[in-house]
Amino acid sequence: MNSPQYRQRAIQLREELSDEYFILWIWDEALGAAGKPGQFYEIRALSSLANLQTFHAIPKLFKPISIYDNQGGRIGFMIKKVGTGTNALSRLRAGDTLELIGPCGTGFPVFRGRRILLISGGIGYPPLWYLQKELINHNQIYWMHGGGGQADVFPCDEIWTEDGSIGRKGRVCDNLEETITKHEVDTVYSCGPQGLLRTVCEITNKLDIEHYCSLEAYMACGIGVCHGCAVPIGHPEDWTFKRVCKEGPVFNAKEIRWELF
Amino acid sequence: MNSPQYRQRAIQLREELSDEYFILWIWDEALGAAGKPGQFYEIRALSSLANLQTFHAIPKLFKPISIYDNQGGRIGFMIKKVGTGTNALSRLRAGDTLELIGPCGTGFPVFRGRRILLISGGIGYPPLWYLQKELINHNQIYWMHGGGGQADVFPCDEIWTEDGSIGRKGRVCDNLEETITKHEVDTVYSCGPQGLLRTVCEITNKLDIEHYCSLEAYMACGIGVCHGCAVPIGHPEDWTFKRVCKEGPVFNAKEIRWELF
Amino acid sequence: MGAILNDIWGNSINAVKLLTTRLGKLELSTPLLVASGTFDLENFEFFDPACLGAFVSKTITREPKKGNPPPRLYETEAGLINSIGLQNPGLDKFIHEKLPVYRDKLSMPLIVSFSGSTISEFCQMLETLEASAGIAGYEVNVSCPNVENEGIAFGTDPDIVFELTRRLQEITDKELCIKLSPNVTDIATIAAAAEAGGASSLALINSLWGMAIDYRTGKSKIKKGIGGYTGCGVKPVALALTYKVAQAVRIPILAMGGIYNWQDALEFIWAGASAISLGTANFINPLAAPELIMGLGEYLLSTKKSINDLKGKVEI
Amino acid sequence: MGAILNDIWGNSINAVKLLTTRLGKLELSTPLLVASGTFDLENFEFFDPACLGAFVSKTITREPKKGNPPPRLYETEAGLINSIGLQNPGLDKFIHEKLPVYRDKLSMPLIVSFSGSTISEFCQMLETLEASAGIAGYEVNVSCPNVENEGIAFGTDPDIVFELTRRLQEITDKELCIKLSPNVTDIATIAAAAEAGGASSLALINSLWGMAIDYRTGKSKIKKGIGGYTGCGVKPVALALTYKVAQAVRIPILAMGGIYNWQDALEFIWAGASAISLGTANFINPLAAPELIMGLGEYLLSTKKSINDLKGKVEI
Ligand SMILES: Cc1cc2nc3c(=O)[nH]c(=O)nc-3n(C[C@H](O)[C@H](O)[C@H](O)COP(=O)(O)OP(=O)(O)OC[C@H]3O[C@@H](n4cnc5c(N)ncnc54)[C@H](O)[C@@H]3O)c2cc1C
Ligand SMILES: Cc1cc2nc3c(=O)[nH]c(=O)nc-3n(C[C@H](O)[C@H](O)[C@H](O)COP(=O)(O)OP(=O)(O)OC[C@H]3O[C@@H](n4cnc5c(N)ncnc54)[C@H](O)[C@@H]3O)c2cc1C
Ligand SMILES: Cc1cc2nc3c(=O)[nH]c(=O)nc-3n(C[C@H](O)[C@H](O)[C@H](O)COP(=O)(O)O)c2cc1C
Ligand SMILES: Cc1cc2nc3c(=O)[nH]c(=O)nc-3n(C[C@H](O)[C@H](O)[C@H](O)COP(=O)(O)O)c2cc1C
Ligand code: FES
Ligand code: FES
Repeated sequence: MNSPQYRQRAIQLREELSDEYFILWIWDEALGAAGKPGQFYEIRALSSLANLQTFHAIPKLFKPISIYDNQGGRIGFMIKKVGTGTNALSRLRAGDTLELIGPCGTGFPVFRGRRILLISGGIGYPPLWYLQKELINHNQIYWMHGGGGQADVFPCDEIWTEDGSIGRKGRVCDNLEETITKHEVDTVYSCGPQGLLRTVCEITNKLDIEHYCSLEAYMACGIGVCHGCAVPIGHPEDWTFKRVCKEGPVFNAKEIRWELF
Repeated sequence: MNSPQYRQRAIQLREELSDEYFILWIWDEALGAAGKPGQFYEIRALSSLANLQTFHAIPKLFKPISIYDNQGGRIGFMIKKVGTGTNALSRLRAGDTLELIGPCGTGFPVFRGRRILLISGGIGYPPLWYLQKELINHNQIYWMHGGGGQADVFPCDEIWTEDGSIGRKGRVCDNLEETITKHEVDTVYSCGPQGLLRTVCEITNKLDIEHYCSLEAYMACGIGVCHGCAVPIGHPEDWTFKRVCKEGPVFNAKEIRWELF
Repeated sequence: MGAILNDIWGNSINAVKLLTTRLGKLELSTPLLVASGTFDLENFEFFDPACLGAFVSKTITREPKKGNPPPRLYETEAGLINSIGLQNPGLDKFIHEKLPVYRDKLSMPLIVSFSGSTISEFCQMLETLEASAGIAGYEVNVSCPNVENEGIAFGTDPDIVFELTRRLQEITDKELCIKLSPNVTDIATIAAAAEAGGASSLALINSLWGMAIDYRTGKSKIKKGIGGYTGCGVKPVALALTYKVAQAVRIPILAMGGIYNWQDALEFIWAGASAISLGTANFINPLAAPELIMGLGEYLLSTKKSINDLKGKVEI
Repeated sequence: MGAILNDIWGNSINAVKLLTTRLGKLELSTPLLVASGTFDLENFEFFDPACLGAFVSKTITREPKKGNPPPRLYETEAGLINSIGLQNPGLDKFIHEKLPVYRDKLSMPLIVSFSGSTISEFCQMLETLEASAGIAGYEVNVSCPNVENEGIAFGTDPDIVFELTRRLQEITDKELCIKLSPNVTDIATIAAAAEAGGASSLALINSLWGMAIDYRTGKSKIKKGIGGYTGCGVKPVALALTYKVAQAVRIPILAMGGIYNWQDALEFIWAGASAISLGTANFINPLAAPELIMGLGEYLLSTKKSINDLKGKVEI
């Protein structure tokens, strides 16, 4: 299974995390064997073009959602309601049908014997959960996660909230340089909102530390054909637009041309 | 209440007639006092423009539906599922909200002491039901109704079906000339599909009999502002497009310029 | 302003001020108008007229026009196709029968939409209208075919639009708004021609070409074949053209095309519109106008911005 | 034809015959193609390629093109706005890296879409492509700005379209399809110019202009401001233009613009299309192609009509 597949799968379980966050679990052994940390699926609440004729409801695009967990085929998607597509997903219950295209993208490189820092913001958490399970037995890991408030944070080593309602008050990258030094970090993995990632990249580039950064982009196809999800990647004098859905979503922090966003 | 009003009303009762036909009952004394036989409402299953933002479902036009019954405010709409709008209406249950604009149009003229023929086809039945209740004590009435098959016919004096499954086999206008003569009819009211109405008009015009014919048209506003529902009305050399929703839906058969449809 | 707004905003004078806008020579109490041909006095049964900054009447022509044969309407997945064919009673009947009623009933400025098939016909019509009281301005519908110019619609040729506008502005001192068609290669040049000719504002867009066919029978849903496409599905096009025109001219823009709610209205204001019109939305939601103006007012109040503060400030 | 159709129609040879159509010099096994830029080999993971009568590749230019800055996409109520900016690896890389793969993997005719900014650049590109094996025809994308002509897009000027087509048809004997832009005043004249120049078919429509703005922040949803609008909401426009062009030319039309299902496809065939393409629908429904071809095949079987029997037979 090299290229993304299209599947319709029943939702086995729906887990409620808060008003805004929930997890959908499906079961598919073949997809489970194919997926790697950092990859994602384009998913959607089952929509039929037949609806166009009967209900005049126009089906919409799939939405990219990371693999949050993968237990040999028990695949989980942790989702935050933010707009139309994720709200439609949030109306799904166990037994309802999910449409999936994936696994998409390349995922994180996986190492052994490193001192690793995971840093995530908001909905950047899910892919790092799957990643840390892959890394945990072979590396030293420190995971920092930040969010707006209490609802946006999840289990990890160090929690930050902007409103200070739980954990440390501020942005998760506020003390980053010190943390990296203190923990003698040699490898950083990050995922989250653009502003956060940009700051993390600046710091790791300055400290010249290996950093794999998972980017977001608005997507149409999710499989590399439309070039809609492009981000500028490469050296300052020799960059091109790479596809988040195909060459990404994970890029080497040194190559992300933030100045061109 | 001279002009059509906009209301949202709860559905009091939903009556099932068959797979395709159903009746929705609402309660509104003021609207009840305003409505006359032959008038109609533009109705719709409650849709919110807010849906555009939350569900990306685009609200659609209201649909013209005749007043089928009006018992001093207990207003009934008898509806056949044919497409998007009527299917949306068919999903409504008691307690759901109906949006209404009306009463629209001018309705049938009401007489006393006449020998009246009512002739309806398919979904032309509902306005004549309300009309005959108004006429019944002061006129002699003979009502012929036709439809495709058993599901399309309703109580009246003479039933026709095209498949012969009940009543006489054929089109309800097949014997019309004889019936008019036999019953010494002086006034005809009709409502139904265009083909039927056209034939009935030809016959009554030939026999020079008073005939009020209720026409259908695709509508946008229902209140006379868009000129979308126009039909050619007048004398052969001096006709104009009149609005089914305002000057109609009832027109004098002699004035309907079928040759221009 | 009207009770409707005060109800919501607790007699707040601020919201009222924030909503005022200028369309050329007219100071409007709200930026909300109604699109020609989609609204008339009947609609005021549904809501408080104070919502509207001005009223635009259905396009009239010099002679009465029968209009197109039915069916004239078809609703698509995301909009409406119409083929009314400018049915109207003609200039005389308008002046003697409709205008007095408007004078009587309207509590806001009346903008009369009219159209002709030669420049001199446009001019004659305007002279006649100028002689009547109760008109605050004109919307010039240039989408009619031009009989002097091989039947090509007026609105597609910048030179004709310039000449027409120049001649019309000599006749009137009132608001002169030219309504542009979207079915052109380069709307910005046409807009600039209208401005150069002396238009005091521009309205856009009129309907796009549209068609629908019954897939079972092959019959056109509209008797004349091609009709005018409006509503939700045209919004991205209308917004793009509004932005293009806003970049090309300095006179105010009255924008329309698929505006259904206050969020849509804001998009057009950001893109450069001084005022916006509801067209197809009036059919889809009888309360579209009051809901729009309440939503917009609340937004302006909460952000403490006026229409003027937002107008054209889109960030590209 | 493919197993997919036989499964449904019980090896019916009839459906297969009914679906064949001719696009200029190409005999196609089905009337279904894919719109340039919306489909690639990856999509064949989702369904049997036998659905497609031909394959149209993403537009290439002579030099590599970086494309536009992000964000490049935004989904509206009824369609999609894109601003890819013709990102492509350039002619050389296409010929040496992509074309061999297409030759290897494609089981249907390959139509190569290309674009240039001067007539001679178009001609050079075609000469280079002609030297390569595995190409059945060309789709000429004339929506790029013309550097010789004040940056006005090629596709908006009938004289340039005529001259370009005339020059190109001298170079190739293969299928030569000119892809027209909808953003013009008079598409029929441009279509006729392409026909007169020697095009063997026409493709339409390319995307409409479209824009979307975040109503809260005033930020354009697309980095470049105006993008290309496609999908469901453009269907009425695409259908109207297909009908107009079908009235103006005799060469076959490859129609697209908001086609999502077999009912939509039939509308375009009634209007005059010999073949149709799925564009945005490929994103909305990965199975849009097989579902369309099955629905269409079943319809044709049940009515015992072929594409040819229906083509252009719309009743107005
Ligand atoms: C590779 C990848 C993995 C992702 N993994 C997850 C995940 O595991 N869980 C999860 O909840 N979300 C994830 N996301 C984000 C998720 O795809 C978006 O939240 C979703 O597409 C929003 O769609 P919507 O229709 O609900 O919102 P919309 O109505 O499209 O938008 C709502 C708001 O979000 C903004 N927005 C929309 N899409 C994006 C985007 N892709 N990036 C940034 N802002 C956006 C809009 O501008 C708007 O302000 C991931 C995104 C990518 C690209
Ligand atoms: C004054 C008036 C009174 C009416 N009274 C009743 C009534 O009491 N009960 C009732 O069930 N129906 C009545 N109708 C008909 C009803 O309005 C239509 O069936 C309805 O508008 C169809 O809408 P739809 O969205 O369900 O179907 P659509 O999806 O719009 O169309 C389904 C099919 O019906 C055809 N169609 C749609 N609208 C019309 C129309 N107005 N006339 C003819 N063909 C049409 C279409 O071409 C299509 O083939 C009345 C119509 C008018 C004008
Ligand atoms: C039924 C109907 C009738 C119209 N009549 C006119 C008209 O007479 N004059 C005119 O300039 N525009 C007319 N229009 C165009 C509208 O004024 C407006 O430009 C167009 O509908 C776009 O706005 P919308 O998408 O909000 O409807 C009409 C539109 C519709 C739907
Ligand atoms: C993401 C995207 C990329 C496109 N790229 C091209 C292209 O490279 N060349 C071209 O001629 N058309 C391109 N188009 C236009 C399509 O080929 C097609 O003409 C248009 O999308 C209308 O069809 P639709 O509504 O079915 O999508 C592109 C469209 C989209 C949505
Ligand atoms: S979303 Fe289409 S290439 Fe990435
Ligand atoms: S439906 Fe608008 S005038 Fe009759």
